[in-house]
Amino acid sequence: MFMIPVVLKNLFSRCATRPYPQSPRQLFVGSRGQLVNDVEKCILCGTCARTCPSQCLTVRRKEGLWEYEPFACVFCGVCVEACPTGSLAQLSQWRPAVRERERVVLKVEVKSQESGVKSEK
Amino acid sequence: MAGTVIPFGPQHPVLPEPLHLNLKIEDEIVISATPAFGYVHRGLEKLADIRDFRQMIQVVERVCGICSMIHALTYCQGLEALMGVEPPPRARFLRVIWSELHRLHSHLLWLGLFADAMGFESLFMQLWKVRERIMDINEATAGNRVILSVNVIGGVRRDLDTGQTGWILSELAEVDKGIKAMGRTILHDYTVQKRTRGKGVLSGKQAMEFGCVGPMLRSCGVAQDMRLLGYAAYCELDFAPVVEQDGDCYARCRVRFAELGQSIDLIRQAIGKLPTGDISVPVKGRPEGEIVARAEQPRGECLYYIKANGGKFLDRLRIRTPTFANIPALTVMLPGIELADVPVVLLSIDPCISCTER
Amino acid sequence: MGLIDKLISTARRRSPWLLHFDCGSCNGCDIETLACLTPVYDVERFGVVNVGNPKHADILLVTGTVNLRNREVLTVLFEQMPEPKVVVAIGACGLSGGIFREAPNVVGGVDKVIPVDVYVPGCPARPEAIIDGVVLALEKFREKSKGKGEGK
Amino acid sequence: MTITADRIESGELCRAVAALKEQGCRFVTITCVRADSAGAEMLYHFDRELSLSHLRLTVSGDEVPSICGIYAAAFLVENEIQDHFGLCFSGLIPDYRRTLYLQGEDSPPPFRGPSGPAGGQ
Repeated sequence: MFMIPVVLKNLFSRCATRPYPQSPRQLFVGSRGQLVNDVEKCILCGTCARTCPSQCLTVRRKEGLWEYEPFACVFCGVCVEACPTGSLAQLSQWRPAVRERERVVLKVEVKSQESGVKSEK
Repeated sequence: MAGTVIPFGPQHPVLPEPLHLNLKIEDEIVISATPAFGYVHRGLEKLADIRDFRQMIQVVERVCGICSMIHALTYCQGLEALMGVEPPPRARFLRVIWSELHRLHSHLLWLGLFADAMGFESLFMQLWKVRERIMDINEATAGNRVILSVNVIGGVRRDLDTGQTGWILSELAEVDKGIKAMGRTILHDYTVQKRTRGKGVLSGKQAMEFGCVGPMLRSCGVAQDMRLLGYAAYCELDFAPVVEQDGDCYARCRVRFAELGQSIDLIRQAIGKLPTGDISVPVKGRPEGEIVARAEQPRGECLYYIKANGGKFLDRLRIRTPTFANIPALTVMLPGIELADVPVVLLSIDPCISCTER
Repeated sequence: MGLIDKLISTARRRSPWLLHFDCGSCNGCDIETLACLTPVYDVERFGVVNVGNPKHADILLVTGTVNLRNREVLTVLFEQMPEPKVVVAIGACGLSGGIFREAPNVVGGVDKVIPVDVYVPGCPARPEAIIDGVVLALEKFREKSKGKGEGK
Repeated sequence: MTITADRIESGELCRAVAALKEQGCRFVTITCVRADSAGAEMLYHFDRELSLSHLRLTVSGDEVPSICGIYAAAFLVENEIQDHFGLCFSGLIPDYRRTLYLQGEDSPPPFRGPSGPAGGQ
């Protein structure tokens, strides 16, 4: 019974639904989204790999590889804060849903700039 | 038909989480209930052996997604006490703000699910609509909707500026309006009263014997609230525990509803008194010794036992969550009620199975 | 085959029914999945209905890590769903075991037990990401139901 | 920093717990800590008017007396300790026989070994 005024009010007020796929909403500044590494700034120090609570980062200095498992990442942002050169950043955009397993492997050469992203099954 | 056993769960429409109950019923009346667990068990206390004590903050946050902030808060407070660190005043007030935001969203979530268990779907939808504003505040202030990850040992990771605090206050005013509009429905509606009054009654003495915590205990006349311990900045804020006397599902509903208003009030107080200064202090060294830390979660008292040996890894981390303490009381609340009321009584303890099993 | 089969297949594509199973998650992804059903995100505008019975469901949403006990429940639910069916794993835990993947009672991601078609990363995954995942799952569902029709 | 707790023997446990119940204490929980490879240490926590009191019990064998008869709510935590530590509580009702979380005899108790990274699997 007491619900009727609320229901009537809803009927005549603006639509509460966010029309998501049609017009996506701008995310808030500082939202913790995708993790990206700027290979030009990365010095392969391995601080991110040591601090990551989920241990989803691997730094292989010898091969010059920075590896990231997005499927195990918990998007806490601890690595971003720990990064001494500011090469890691979190975009204000969530990581999209995918149909295949992925793994990010970045080739980092401290001097020259060569990079490649590959998806592995 | 003496003693038919009906399995309830683990996958059940009213339960968002897998809990299994073996209900022994006679006619339509439950005569005994045995809970069975293990569907959500991960064994994360053992992770303390391979994750260092700072990484464990993110792990304990994921004990439960609904009260994650307070899990991390309890853990950090325990370690701060062990390491002799005093978080700065601003951090303590910010912790209160985020804790109370978590309490608000958890109670709104529960009221919604509870309404859904009664079959009152429009109320569920309406409450969750109001709740989205809290989620927005969480995201705008901490960067994530559910798991905030704001705590570190020695303070917090994010700060609020004056624009944000003003926006939080205006959003809270809207939330307050939304809750007040629903208040009459939740507390006085004929349907709700019929489904909840006199169901799953627990006396104060029984509740103490079964070690109930939080709203369960407060709904049967025991004024116990861990926030009275004065952790974070609760010692500087003005509040009194919400207490009801009846001990039935309706009383629990009333307690949680009243706590919504209390949380809004506490956030307003905390924002009003928010001191300036640093938000964290640098922490050096490693913890040593053993300690018990407690805090009040939306569902009640949460207890962390931490034993450290001065190394990188903790010796032992033990988490006693509120639902773990509340579940034994189900074995006395369920017998004697009708089978159709089982979902309502079960939800009235606000079960959080991922907390219970960790 | 007949007209009725075609009708049913079209109806299932246009209005997929979801089954949500919490496989041992921390509740974070569960409440975000539930939030998708509530007014602010409202997936029902796409004809998606949340059902409790696996025999009515077309898409299975799984959140959380798989452990030794719920592995059986998950397999049973998956087997009870009618063909064609699509599985969506939600959240870091559902994808790989997430932060818990080294815990003693954790088997790992959902795809160690049942085949997963769509992965939704995030901890917890945002409602928008879950909607994206459901949309991807629908595409997959279309492909699968076409493949099934040709197979006959 | 250590917790101040009364040390008791397993023979006196039930009497000490019953005395605390007489005083109107609320049973909070039991914490089990594996001391060495052989023994374990049990901490019983009780709350009264927001202040905690503790009992400390050192267990040398595998058998611990259950306090279920005094505080019925202890059944859950005692079953959990059976699962995790492989101890055995005498007089425990209902006894899940290590199947509360795990698969009974098939799965080894995870906390059995000494703690620390070397002992963890």
